[in-house]
Amino acid sequence: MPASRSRRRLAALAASSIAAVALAALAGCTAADPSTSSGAPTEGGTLVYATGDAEPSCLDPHVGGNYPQALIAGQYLESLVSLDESREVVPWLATGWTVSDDGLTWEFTLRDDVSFTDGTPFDAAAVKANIEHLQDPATQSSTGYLAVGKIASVEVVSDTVARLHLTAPDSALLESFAQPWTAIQSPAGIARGMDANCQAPIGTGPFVVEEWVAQDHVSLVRNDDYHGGPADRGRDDAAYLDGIEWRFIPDSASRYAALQAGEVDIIDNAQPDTLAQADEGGALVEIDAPRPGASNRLELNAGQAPFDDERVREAFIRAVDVNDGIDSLFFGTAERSYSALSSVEPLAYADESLFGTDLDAANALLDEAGWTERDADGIRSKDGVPLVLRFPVSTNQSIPAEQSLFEQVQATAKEAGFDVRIEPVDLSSWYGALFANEYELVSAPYTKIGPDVLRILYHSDSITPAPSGYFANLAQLSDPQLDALLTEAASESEPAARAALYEQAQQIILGGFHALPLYDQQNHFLHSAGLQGVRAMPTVSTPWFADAWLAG
Amino acid sequence: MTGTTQAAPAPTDAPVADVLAIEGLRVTFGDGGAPVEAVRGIDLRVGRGEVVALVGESGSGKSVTARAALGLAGAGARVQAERFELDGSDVRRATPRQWRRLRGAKAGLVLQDALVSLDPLRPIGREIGDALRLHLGLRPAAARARVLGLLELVGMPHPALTIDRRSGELSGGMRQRALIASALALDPPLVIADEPTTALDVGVQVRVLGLLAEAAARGAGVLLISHDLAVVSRIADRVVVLADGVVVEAGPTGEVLASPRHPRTRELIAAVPTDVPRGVPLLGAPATAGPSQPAAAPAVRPPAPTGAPPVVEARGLVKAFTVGGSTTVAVDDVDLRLERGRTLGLVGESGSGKTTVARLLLALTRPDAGTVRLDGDAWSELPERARRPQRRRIGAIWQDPFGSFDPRWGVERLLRDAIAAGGGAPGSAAVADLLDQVHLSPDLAARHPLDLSGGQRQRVAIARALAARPDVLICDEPVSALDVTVQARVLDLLDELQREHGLALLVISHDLGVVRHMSDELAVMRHGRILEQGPAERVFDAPEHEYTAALIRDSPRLAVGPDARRDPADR
Amino acid sequence: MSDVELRSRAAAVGPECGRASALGAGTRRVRPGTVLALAFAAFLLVATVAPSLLQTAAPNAIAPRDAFSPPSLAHWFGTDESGRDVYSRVVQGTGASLAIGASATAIGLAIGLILGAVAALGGSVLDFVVGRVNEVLFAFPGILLALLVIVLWGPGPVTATIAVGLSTAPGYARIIRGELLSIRDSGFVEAARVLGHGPFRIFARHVLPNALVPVAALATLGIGQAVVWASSLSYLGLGAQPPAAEWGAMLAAGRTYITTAWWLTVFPGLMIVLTTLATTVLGRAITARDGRRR
Amino acid sequence: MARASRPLRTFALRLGGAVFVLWAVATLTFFAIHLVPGDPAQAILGGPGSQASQEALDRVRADYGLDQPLLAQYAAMLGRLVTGDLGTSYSLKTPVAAVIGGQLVGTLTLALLALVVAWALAIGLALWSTAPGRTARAVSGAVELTAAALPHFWLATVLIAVFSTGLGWLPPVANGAASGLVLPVITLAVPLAGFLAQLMREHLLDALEQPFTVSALARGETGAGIRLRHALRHAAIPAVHLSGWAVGYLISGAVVVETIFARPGLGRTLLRATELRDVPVVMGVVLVVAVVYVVLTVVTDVVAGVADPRLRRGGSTA
Repeated sequence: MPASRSRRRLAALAASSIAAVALAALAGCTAADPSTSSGAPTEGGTLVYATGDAEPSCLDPHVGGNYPQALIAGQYLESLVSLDESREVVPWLATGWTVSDDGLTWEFTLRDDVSFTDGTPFDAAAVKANIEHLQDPATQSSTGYLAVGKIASVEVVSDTVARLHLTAPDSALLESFAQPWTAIQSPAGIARGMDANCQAPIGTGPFVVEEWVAQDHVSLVRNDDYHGGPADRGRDDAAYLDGIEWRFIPDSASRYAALQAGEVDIIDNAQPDTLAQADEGGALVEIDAPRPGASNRLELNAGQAPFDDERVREAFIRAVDVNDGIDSLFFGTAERSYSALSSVEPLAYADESLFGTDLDAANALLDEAGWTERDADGIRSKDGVPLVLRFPVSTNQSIPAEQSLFEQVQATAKEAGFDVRIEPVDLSSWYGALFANEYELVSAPYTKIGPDVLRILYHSDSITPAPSGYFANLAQLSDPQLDALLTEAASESEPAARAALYEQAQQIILGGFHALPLYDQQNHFLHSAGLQGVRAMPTVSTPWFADAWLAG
Repeated sequence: MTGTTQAAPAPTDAPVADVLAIEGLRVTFGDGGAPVEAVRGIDLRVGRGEVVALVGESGSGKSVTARAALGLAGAGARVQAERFELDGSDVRRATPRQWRRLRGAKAGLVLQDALVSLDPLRPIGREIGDALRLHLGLRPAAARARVLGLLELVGMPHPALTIDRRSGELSGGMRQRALIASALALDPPLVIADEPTTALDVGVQVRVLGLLAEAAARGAGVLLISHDLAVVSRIADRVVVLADGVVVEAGPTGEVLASPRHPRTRELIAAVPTDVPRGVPLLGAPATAGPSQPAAAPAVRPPAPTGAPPVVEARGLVKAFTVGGSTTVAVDDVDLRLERGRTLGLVGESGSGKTTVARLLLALTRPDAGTVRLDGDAWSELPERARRPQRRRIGAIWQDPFGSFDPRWGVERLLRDAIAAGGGAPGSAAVADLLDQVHLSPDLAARHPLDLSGGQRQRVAIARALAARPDVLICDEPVSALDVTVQARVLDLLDELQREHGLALLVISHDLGVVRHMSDELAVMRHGRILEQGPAERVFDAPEHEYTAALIRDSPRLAVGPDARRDPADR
Repeated sequence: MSDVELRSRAAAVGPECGRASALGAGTRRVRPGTVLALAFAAFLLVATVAPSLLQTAAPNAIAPRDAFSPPSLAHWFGTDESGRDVYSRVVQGTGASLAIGASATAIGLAIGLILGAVAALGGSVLDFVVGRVNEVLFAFPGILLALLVIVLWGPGPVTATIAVGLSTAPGYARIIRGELLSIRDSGFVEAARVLGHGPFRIFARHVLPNALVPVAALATLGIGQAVVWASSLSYLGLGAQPPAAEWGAMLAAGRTYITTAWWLTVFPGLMIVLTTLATTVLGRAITARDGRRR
Repeated sequence: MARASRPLRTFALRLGGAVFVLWAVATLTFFAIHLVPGDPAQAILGGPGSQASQEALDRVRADYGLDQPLLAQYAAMLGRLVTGDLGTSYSLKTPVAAVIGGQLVGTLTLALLALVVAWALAIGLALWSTAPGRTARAVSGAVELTAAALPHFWLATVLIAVFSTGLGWLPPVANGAASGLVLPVITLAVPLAGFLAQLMREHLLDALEQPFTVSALARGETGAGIRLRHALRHAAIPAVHLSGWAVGYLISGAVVVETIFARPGLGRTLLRATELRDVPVVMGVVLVVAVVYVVLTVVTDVVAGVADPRLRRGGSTA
């Protein structure tokens, strides 16, 4: 089921009317989706959603801000703007926006007919409250915090107009506001304090958080007053479903079994082998929605030996062979990527030529770099230092197939004389290893809308860790020219120029052999044929259930 | 004491119908390739109201016969007989189901030690009631009533209380009563008692036999199995002597005892120590004895000059034990003297503190008060470190020699270890010599105690004790686990060794007969106190204490005259 | 006639002759099973010492193109998700797995022996104290112990081994204590004292050896258990490090494909079970000999 | 009067012992967790990878007394524990008592049901192993060992594959209904049953060699009667003593089982808390488990004591 092909077709279709695209999206993104041919939607019923992502410790995506939160928050919170299938920004809670020429002032016009599910009206004050909430250190926001980093202040012009004053132009602002981590909540809800708000954030979305049973499920009920939605939505009314039972089933095999058994209607993080099965079975429907932002790639830590030497980095990349592995391990559900960015990003730049496997070249490069001695196992060393690559793997973040792929990387790299030490650890220890700079290789997915993710991942500023020790530039790529390009691109509002800048930036990143792209961040949903009208939001590929219904 | 006996005693001279009639019984154990024939064609008859004693040594096949009579010879066993009738019905072709109906109903079984023969986890009431439940399908309430009756019948004190006790919570005597009650539950025409009195205190022995006699008096046929002719002769009408799986002699008790024809019978009679004077070997030359050369052990020391301190002297020994709050005085102000070359007998019922005395003399436990002196020197007060080199001078043998052998060691290693402890040269010659002294063949050295008979084990234990060349030998119930004949040989051996090595012996036993036969001095113990002490003859002929008298009266001796079996019944 | 009656014969004629009880019990004879167990143990030995003798392929050689091929003549146990030969990996894993099993058991036994000895021979106060210590260890969920050890010293076979060893220690301690107590009060120890042997000699020559026999039997069970334990840690992603072919790790890794490629888990699992079986049968053989003697 | 005081003393000892155990468990856990790399303050501020600012970190450290020396923190913790306060979860920001309270029932139900089922299976296996003939013993022995050698995660997956995906009889994941409990309980019970059966069969065989079986047979008791009415009790007692340990074992197993069957419970809470370095929760769970264990050992001792008065004299310590 080559999802990517269908995506390209979509890109072509993009010009045509939004609603049409929305439908086509369903047609394209889902293998033989019956919903295209099926009859009228049916009201009612509770959908059971089983997520394999970690259970959030807080349902408010402002706090912290990770993908599990985005997944569920999308059901009860709405953002100011959204993206359509062609990744053009479209209105949502904000009906329109203008930006001053210097790019330092933004004015957002807001819908006047929306109120939060606690009755609080949605207005400019709410927007102000939310942005300030994101910026308040006490909120402990990491993702949203970065997104609104350039906003100096919010001015309430009128109930329906909010004016944002920026410290510097931000070409990514709209994309940032399209993310669930900056979604808008009821100020009254926020005022309740973090503990209460974490339990049940109050938004304007199609569903409302009813209760959260830890480690078991979150029950969401329909927001009957809901209307509107992102501009590319086909309808205007409340959801068909009475509610959603949002279950946490961490074990992938059980999750899939539950779907097969009809215990649940849709699962995320479907594993490659089960996708292949489902494909044969036909009773289940797949939605392949790769996450935006960065691709899944191995970062090569250029901050210290041996990868501070470009020749060694190239040698590694030339040595490893992952294509066969990706085919067999992912059963054709994942396509090899040659870009630092997700293939859904229009500005993604790929260069396959850089990543061709060539063992001889690798060996030559290593000899040239002085890693000449080889021990009994063929492991190279230089001045008695063996060519060891420490590779901490977070067992929480890497699916089994990926871990197996890493083993194959290990095996192929060994042929060139690399001693790759895979260290499976839990999330805390993983961060621990990174903070302590005890790694040469690491795979760290990062989801964000738009190419600005490159600035977070590869700008030298991101090397200096936060007080908590966190830093995003795991390749420890420090290149003034690149920094300049990324900064400039971030404030360049003229699309063509912006695209050019990002292309140069990516050429530097890839050309310097700082990362080995593997594939897009896999994001596969499987659902029963009975569930129809589901779509994955073009923003960060979270599922959208306001228009879904359970047939028969 | 027997309380209400309901059935009128059946006249014993009435013509007796056989409750058990066996002819040409053969039992073979097909273990592996070579089948072992344990019983080789015996005839056996038990009439109503009759007590038949089946007497023989270990391995004579008596127990197997008894089991066969209950169809319990075992799956490994092949049982054949020309005639095999239980209460008139032929059981040769009986199916397991049929056997189950017969057991308990037609024949009850009383085993040796009730502690293990009654389920220690179940109240005796239930154990006894099982028979009723199984055969009459009685409701618990009804069964309980019947059980209480039975307990009355066997003279169990406070039946209402004891019925809910487990065997472990009862005294040996009460236990045995319970066991008998369970055998009599359905008033079976045949009661089989297998060593019902072995290792019981003599007093209890008598009462148990009395109960069986009563059962017979009520018309049941009793098959009494024992190795001890003296014990059974009390109540047996007829005696059947078994040896090597065949009947060697049978007849009315009186006749058999008066004029035994078969040597094995004579041996059994001779083996009974009671009334055999000190120093007279019970069985003449030991059966297994080889030509006994002069021992390699040091020559007999001259008898100590009078006035010299006794080898072991205990003064005012007191020892109390505290088990979770409650304290019991096991030994209370005990004085003892062991002279070189002489034997002190210590007799008393179980729990009288005999063993504690032994442990005190061996300095295995510290006395709360009093002292033990060895050759006049300090012993019990010594710190263990100082005492250790001296320890070899006091040897010991126990009732259960097997338990006193390291399960991982063979005979040879056991003896070498002991020889070394005695400072000797642990060569195989020394080992062979030791075995010879205890009249065992040298090639036993290669064996493991597991593969020895009870008697052989005790001899090995004695050999080990000798190996350390001790001055004193403390024998705690040395023979109470053995057949009389074996017991006799062991006793003779001890005598012999004492003469050879001038050992001072302390012989501890619940069996006055044994003690008296062995001892120069005699001490009677009860509740931790020495009741009386003095020259064996004196104590035995003119007991000062009533308790001593009772012990003497109860100690098994060969009954003379057919009326002998009456006497226990009227106590 | 039911076997109860057969076995009860032992008791029936027990009082009369010591060896009957030995004959009586069916458990106590050398059985063909023991021979099979020995054979398998031999296989394990070879696989540990010289795996290459048994292997049909390089255990870590990947071949993504023929991944997931079911058992065949080419690959007796099939191939795994990276096309590696499962049979060769199983053989390769023997050493590592047994190492984990054995050393974990050793650790558990060592600690257990110390605690047990102190409790049994150190007097009532120490006994009470050790008793509590034991309860503390018992009260700790083994998995937490494991998790702590692992987050402390990082994952991998060594820490997994330590973790498993620690969590099995109290069980051993309790049993060893019981054994030691019964031996301490036994007739033969008394006899040794009477002969004037010193406490250390007695402990070394009588108490310890006799206590170790049943413990040895326990250990045989422990080895298999330890491997299983370690595999659970691997499932939680904290076990052996790739590409190390360790049975537990293989079991955990193959689990993902249990419905599509059963052979990935069945064969390593089978090895664990067979190892436990073999070691236990051998252990039983040891104790059977000893059991006759108690 | 010495007799009267005895139960009191034993009770006092028990209580003292229990308190000691809890204290020791708390102490061990506390220091063990503080040895673990990872900044609690960070655990509080959004866990791993959080980008908490310096001031935020400082404030939290102050709030939670993390700036105090370790011993001071330890003392404070003990102080709270004495008053029955388990503290507040770092990651969930809710009282630990509440966090655990929500999970306790589920796990205990699971563990206790598993214990019962394990017992039933074990008894069946043990009895089977004493059935006539060599084969029965050999086969049952193999079954016991295999059962004991099954990793929970593997068994669970197979059960799901067979009974949910294959036959569609049972739900693969927890659903309020009782049917959702079946597979988890079986998964936990089977390996435990393997252990118990091995233990019981040894004692069963020993018991069947005791003379009292002969007496019972002589009363006309059936083979089955002997096993059920006599031998089983003897075999059960040592196994009963294991129950305390068994619960610990089951809770360890629960970590895996609850993850696979998506059941809320202490096991998952523990795992998650350890990964997030959520000290108070880890502490709370461990203590609760310890309490359960202690209570259970007391109960089992009493039960065993009732079943076998011999045990009451000279009670066992370790």
